[in-house]
Amino acid sequence: MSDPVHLKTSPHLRGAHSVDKIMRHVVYALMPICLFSIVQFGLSALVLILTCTAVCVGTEHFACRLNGRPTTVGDWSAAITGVLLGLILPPSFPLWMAAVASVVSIGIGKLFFGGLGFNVFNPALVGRAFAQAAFTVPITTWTPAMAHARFKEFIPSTFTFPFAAPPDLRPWMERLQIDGFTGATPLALMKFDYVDTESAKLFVGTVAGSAGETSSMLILLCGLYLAYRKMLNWKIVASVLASAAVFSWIFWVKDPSVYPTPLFTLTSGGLMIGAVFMATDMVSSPVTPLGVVIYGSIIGVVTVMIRLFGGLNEGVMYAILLANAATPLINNLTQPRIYGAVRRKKEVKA
Amino acid sequence: MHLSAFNLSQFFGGTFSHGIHPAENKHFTEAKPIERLPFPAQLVLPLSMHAGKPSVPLVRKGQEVVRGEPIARADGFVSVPLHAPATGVISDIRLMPSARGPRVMSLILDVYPGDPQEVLYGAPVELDALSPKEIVQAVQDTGLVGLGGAAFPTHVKLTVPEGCSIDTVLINGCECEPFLTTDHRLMVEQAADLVKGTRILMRVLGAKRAVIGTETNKMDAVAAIQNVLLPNDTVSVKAVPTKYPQGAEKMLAKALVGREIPSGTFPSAVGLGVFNVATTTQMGQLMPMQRGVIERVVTVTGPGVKRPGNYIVPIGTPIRWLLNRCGFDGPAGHLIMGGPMMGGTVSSLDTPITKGCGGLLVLTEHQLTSEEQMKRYPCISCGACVDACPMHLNPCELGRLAYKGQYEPMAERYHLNDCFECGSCSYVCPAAIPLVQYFRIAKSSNREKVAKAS
Amino acid sequence: MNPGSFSAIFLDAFLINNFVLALFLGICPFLGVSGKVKTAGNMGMAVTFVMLVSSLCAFGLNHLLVKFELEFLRLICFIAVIASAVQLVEMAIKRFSPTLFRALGIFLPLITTNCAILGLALFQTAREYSFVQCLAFSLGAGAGFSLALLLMAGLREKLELADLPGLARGAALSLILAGMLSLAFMGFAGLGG
Amino acid sequence: MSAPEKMNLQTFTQGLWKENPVFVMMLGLCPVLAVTNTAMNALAMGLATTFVLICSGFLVSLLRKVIPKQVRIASYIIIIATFVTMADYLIQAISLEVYQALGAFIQLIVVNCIILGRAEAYASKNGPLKAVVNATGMGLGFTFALLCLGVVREVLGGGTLFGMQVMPDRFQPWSIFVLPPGGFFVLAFWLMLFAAFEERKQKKGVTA
Amino acid sequence: MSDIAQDAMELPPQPSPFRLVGTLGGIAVLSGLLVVMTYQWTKPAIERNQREALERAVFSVLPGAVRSEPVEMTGQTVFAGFDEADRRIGFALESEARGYQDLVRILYGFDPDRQKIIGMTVLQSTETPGLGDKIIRDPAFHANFEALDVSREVEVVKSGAKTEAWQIDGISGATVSSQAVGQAIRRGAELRERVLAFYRGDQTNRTDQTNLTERGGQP
Ligand SMILES: Cc1cc2nc3c(=O)[nH]c(=O)nc-3n(C[C@H](O)[C@H](O)[C@H](O)COP(=O)(O)O)c2cc1C
Ligand SMILES: Cc1cc2nc3c(=O)[nH]c(=O)nc-3n(C[C@H](O)[C@H](O)[C@H](O)COP(=O)(O)O)c2cc1C
Ligand SMILES: Cc1cc2nc3c(=O)[nH]c(=O)nc-3n(C[C@H](O)[C@H](O)[C@H](O)COP(=O)(O)O)c2cc1C
Ligand SMILES: Cc1cc2nc3c(=O)[nH]c(=O)nc-3n(C[C@H](O)[C@H](O)[C@H](O)CO)c2cc1C
Ligand code: SF4
Ligand code: SF4
Ligand code: SF4
Ligand code: SF4
Ligand code: FES
Repeated sequence: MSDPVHLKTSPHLRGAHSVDKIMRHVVYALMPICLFSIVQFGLSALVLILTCTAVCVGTEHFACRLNGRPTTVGDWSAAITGVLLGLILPPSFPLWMAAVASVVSIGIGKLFFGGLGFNVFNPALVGRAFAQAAFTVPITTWTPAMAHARFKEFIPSTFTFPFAAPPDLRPWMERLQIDGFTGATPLALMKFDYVDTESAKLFVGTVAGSAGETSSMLILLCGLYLAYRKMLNWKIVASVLASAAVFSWIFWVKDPSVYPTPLFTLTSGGLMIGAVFMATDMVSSPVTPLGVVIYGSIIGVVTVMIRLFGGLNEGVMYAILLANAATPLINNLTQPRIYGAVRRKKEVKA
Repeated sequence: MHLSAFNLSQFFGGTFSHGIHPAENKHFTEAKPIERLPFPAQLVLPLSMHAGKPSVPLVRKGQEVVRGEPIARADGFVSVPLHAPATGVISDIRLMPSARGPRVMSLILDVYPGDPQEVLYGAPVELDALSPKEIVQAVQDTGLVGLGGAAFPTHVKLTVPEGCSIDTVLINGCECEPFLTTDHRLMVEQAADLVKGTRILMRVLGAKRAVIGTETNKMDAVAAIQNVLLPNDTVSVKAVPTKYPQGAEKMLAKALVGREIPSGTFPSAVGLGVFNVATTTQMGQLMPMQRGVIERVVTVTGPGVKRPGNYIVPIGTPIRWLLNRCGFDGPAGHLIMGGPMMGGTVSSLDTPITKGCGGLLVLTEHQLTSEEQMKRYPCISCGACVDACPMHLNPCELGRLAYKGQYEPMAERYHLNDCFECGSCSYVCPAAIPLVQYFRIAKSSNREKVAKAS
Repeated sequence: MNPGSFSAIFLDAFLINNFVLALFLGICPFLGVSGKVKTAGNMGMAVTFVMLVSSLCAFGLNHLLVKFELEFLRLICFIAVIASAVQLVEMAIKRFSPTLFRALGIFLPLITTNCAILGLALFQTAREYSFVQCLAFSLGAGAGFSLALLLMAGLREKLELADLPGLARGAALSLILAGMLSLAFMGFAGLGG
Repeated sequence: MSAPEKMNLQTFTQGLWKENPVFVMMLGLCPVLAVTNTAMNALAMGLATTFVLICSGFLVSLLRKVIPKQVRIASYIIIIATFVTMADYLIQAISLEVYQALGAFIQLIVVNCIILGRAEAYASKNGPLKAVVNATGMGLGFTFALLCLGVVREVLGGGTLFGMQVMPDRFQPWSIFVLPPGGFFVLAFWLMLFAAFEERKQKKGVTA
Repeated sequence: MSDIAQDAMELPPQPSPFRLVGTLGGIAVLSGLLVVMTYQWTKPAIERNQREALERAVFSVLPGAVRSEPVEMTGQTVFAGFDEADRRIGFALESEARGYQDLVRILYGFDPDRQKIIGMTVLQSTETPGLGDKIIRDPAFHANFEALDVSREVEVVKSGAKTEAWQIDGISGATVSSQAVGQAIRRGAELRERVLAFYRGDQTNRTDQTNLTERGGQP
């Protein structure tokens, strides 16, 4: 019997989770959403998601190599960024622009700050926000869901030549005899024309929108799985959704003819995917129990504020980025009261 | 959540908030009655197996000692005497490896083989006749220290600081560490001695009541204790939810009586005295006869041993001998003295069992979640550690500061010194950041700085 | 919301056309004093305060200049009067509230003549704001500046503990952060329209 | 700064590169970011600032013996404000379009610390000729920095340069570059580029 | 600048205060002189520039106009435009509405005879370049204002959906900016009424064109 060799300090046990495992499961949870997106928008959605994922992972890999460090793609977080980015772009988005957004996501959004764990903003949203400011028209160009030729041909703008502007989609839609499609998402219809969309349709997701944002039901289910596996902070999701619902309810009660119902608010646009998958990015959200709720509420309220009163018809992305920016302050202000703290203060006073 | 007026903790199942639920793994030994092993040929008795000043030897090399005889005396108040755990001869006094690492001065006792090993020392005392001060002295003479692990001299804890009065004694039978079952078996098998010891503690401290606290995974212990309690007894037993680290005195105080021990103070600040089950049981056994601590129950467990069990062994038994008895023959395994959450690995199998050691845990190679095997990542701010820390600290921020070597702000702004190193944060961290290790380094660096400054 | 109303002007200067993030005014103090949250908070207070004082001074002064048809001396007068007014107020604060002075103290002289302050005076004159509108404008601009400064300081404090790549050290980091904040603030565009 | 007596090439080039007010000293950043969405605006702003730098440097240097120490800053500010007001009117007279594009930033030249800094650190200690030469260098350095931003922002953000189309017809402009965030990003980009450049130069210097 | 500013204000009177005040005063006088000189010298050029800019704007919204005259309508100035034969083509009216980023100020030509808008130009906007700023020069958008019926409420519709004379085809991707222009035109309805009233009154006792100038015009 020889002497033990492993000298280490306590604790000697570890919980079941590890970073790569959590990240991998998030990718799994995103797969049904990707699948639905492809069913709904066809080949263009498929290549869009693949491009974003490949470019994100590739950027991270080559940047690590360039710096002479071992590659960090094994932690799967770059893959999440890529898949999510693909899911929040319009299906018709030209691939070269998606690639630019991916490089910005990983390059400026993540690696610039030191990589995994140090980025202060949600990388996928950094990429999208950049794209939204750079390519404003393509990123607000929508195509109809369930177009009948979606598995036979790509949307013409998908393979736009790099650095060129995408072609006008109207002739294509006319050829496909997509009549009456105004190119508007339910949110835009609501905002500019006060046209409501059936909630059932919104819930299932057979509406126009970003590739993966449309089915709030599916997103919620995938989120529930992750929450059940304790891989996502359900408190963030709950506070985003609750605050958005309450805030929009206040206006809806005031004037139902102009303002949408809380249900519409929750199920339309990117709120659901934002709340479930993007607000919950651990790196850029607070850690304290109270901070998490404040963070979620900021997102919910700012989203509704932008949707109802802003120039844009969607505000989830900006709301999350703003809340990301406020995260360090929130963390600072909501340090937990430690066990045994208050009484001591009293004692000191007395 | 702190709301002492309502005592909200009572609503939430009567426990503290946060904490973790590691797999209990008590099945190896929890049903195994305490078993007495034969004496080893040689005992190693470190002079400092307790917190405080080392004892001073009363014997010379080559001197014969009788089981139960004092062989070292206390050196001052925060120190305890040492009694011979067996009849034999002091063959040497020299430096020996210790559980804490550095070699310490130890008495080597060669046990006489075939000796009946009767305890001849000690005389019955009428405890009721003694003044509290005399009882404290009597406790010191038994050499009792906290058997829950800290090995802090028990008589010091019985000396209530000026201005405090103790109304409640809490007996800590949580044994929240996975694997260990020492206290559990003691409560089941020696409930009478436990309650006797409890009453002695109450009398010394002038407490009006006592609560024996255990976890819901030890309901047989609750039944056993209830059996020996009187109707309307001032001693009661209560099972609180099973959760780590329920056994930490701060958490227990919160769970049992809803009191928070203020940061930087002892339980006496809120009228409590907290003692471990093993300490209290020995108190009940030793005090009436004025004997000394010469043996203790040790759980030897884990998948790495063939015959896990709860063994009563003389203090000073070398681990190598004990492990041999229990069927540990493997290659170098992962040997932990104490529980998996707070215990330390031992550097040498010649380390002896000391008063504070309640368990030996042997994990096998493949269970070894060592840092080399578990890939380490940067902190991803998941907040799992924040939700786990029973002291409601912010291990995430502490860890990030420690990573950059900013030790002072850790203490100044993030309450580093309130961390009692329970390991809950490291346990849950998906990035496998050695948080507790960081915190130990930070604390000692800060201590050094303070020492240098003064 | 009526574009000229108090709340519209406040909101505009606070979020939509944030002085730092959208109009690029006061970049130097923004980059210089955003290292620590605490300092940033005090700086924000000081700037808001100075903005209020100089906005009101500029409002009064402009009336006089218009009355005597001396508009071509506007710039020279503005800068002189604002600097002196802040100096006077600083002395008054030092006298009457040493605590407040300690909080704002060192920042006051630093910001008296930065471009956010003068810009505020020039913009409100160009837009012909009334007294109440000036009030809303200066408070909104101050609040917006403080918000941007606090967010920036929080981020920079957090990033002090990060493994920044060599390229990202120094001013480039602050500028990228500012760019990101500016990008996020674009979400407020058209708010209340 | 102890003023070197002899005037040499450095008097002029100092501000262009080694002590470039924007890239090295990080001064006067507001106009750098605010008015560089087109190269034309950048050029106009740069020239206006250069004009004020030269004129105020000249006058301050002339009067350096007359102005008592105690009132020098007040005097400098008045002098600078004077030239800024003049520049303001001159630009209005030359082109209303440029004037409108630059907005209040012309008048904000008053608080640009490059100018006061130069007046205080150089012009008040040197003869008029040297002051003018140095101010010209600084002004051109500033203009150069503005153009660096303006060119990138206009070409990428609009596909044009000085209003003329330089990119192919089908080029998709990246509008972010003419928007506020783009200003920050492009400046950060230039700073990183120069930092990398300096680093490489230093490395070479070490090995050589 | 901190100590700099402080120095400037505290002025410890070591040299004779007269000298300090004198120097400052001297510099102030010099500065005043320089400014006034520049002001006087550039004034004609600036005024000409402004007038030209205004005229360019007025002419651009009143196709065919070669001369314009300001007309004071209670509280607001409008411009009447005349063609080569000195016939009045219409009036140029200003209006504004909130756009995507900030206020959008427009000037449009109004033909009271036909109750139509005959031209539009954006005076001021900070809409997004490449997107919202298409309202400034997108020819397709401007085609909307060659003959826009304002006898009833103007409506902005999706790009390509215009069917009626009172509708404006929006710019795709810049709905907000397009709406702002529509809104500004709707807001001008009241002013148009007044112009109309003025115009009718003007026509009834119209003798010659100068009448107009005498009534409301300013030199
Ligand atoms: C100087 C000193 C005085 C102490 N006094 C008391 C006391 O009055 N009451 C008490 O319960 N424990 C007292 N302790 C012991 C601690 O409260 C605690 O039981 C010991 O540090 C181990 O605790 P742990 O096993 O929870 O870590 C004292 C410890 C020291 C170092
Ligand atoms: C994290 C942590 C867990 C602990 N768990 C237990 C426990 O389960 N049982 C126990 O008796 N003491 C436990 N302790 C020690 C107690 O805090 C306390 O020191 C002890 O109950 C005092 O009794 P003693 O002096 O008789 O050992 C724990 C301490 C810590 C810091
Ligand atoms: C960076 C950015 C700039 C924008 N600028 C404008 C703008 O100048 N004018 C405008 O109407 N909408 C602007 N938008 C708003 C969007 O294009 C918005 O989706 C659009 O107004 C909706 O119109 P649509 O329904 O025709 O797509 C901008 C959006 C972003 C992200
Ligand atoms: C629940 C969860 C949500 C995530 N959401 C995002 C996200 O919205 N965007 C993103 O880039 N990465 C996301 N990630 C991946 C990872 O956290 C991210 O790449 C880090 O921010 C990179 O440092 C997510 C990871 C988890 C576990
Ligand atoms: S010694 Fe370990 S197992 Fe025993 S009570 Fe303390 S922490 Fe729990
Ligand atoms: S080891 Fe310290 S910081 Fe970590 S959970 Fe335990 S008490 Fe909290
Ligand atoms: S558990 Fe680990 S990864 Fe998560 S916040 Fe804490 S230290 Fe960071
Ligand atoms: S004077 Fe102050 S605000 Fe202006 S550039 Fe210098 S440091 Fe910045
Ligand atoms: S603050 Fe320095 S130029 Fe604006």
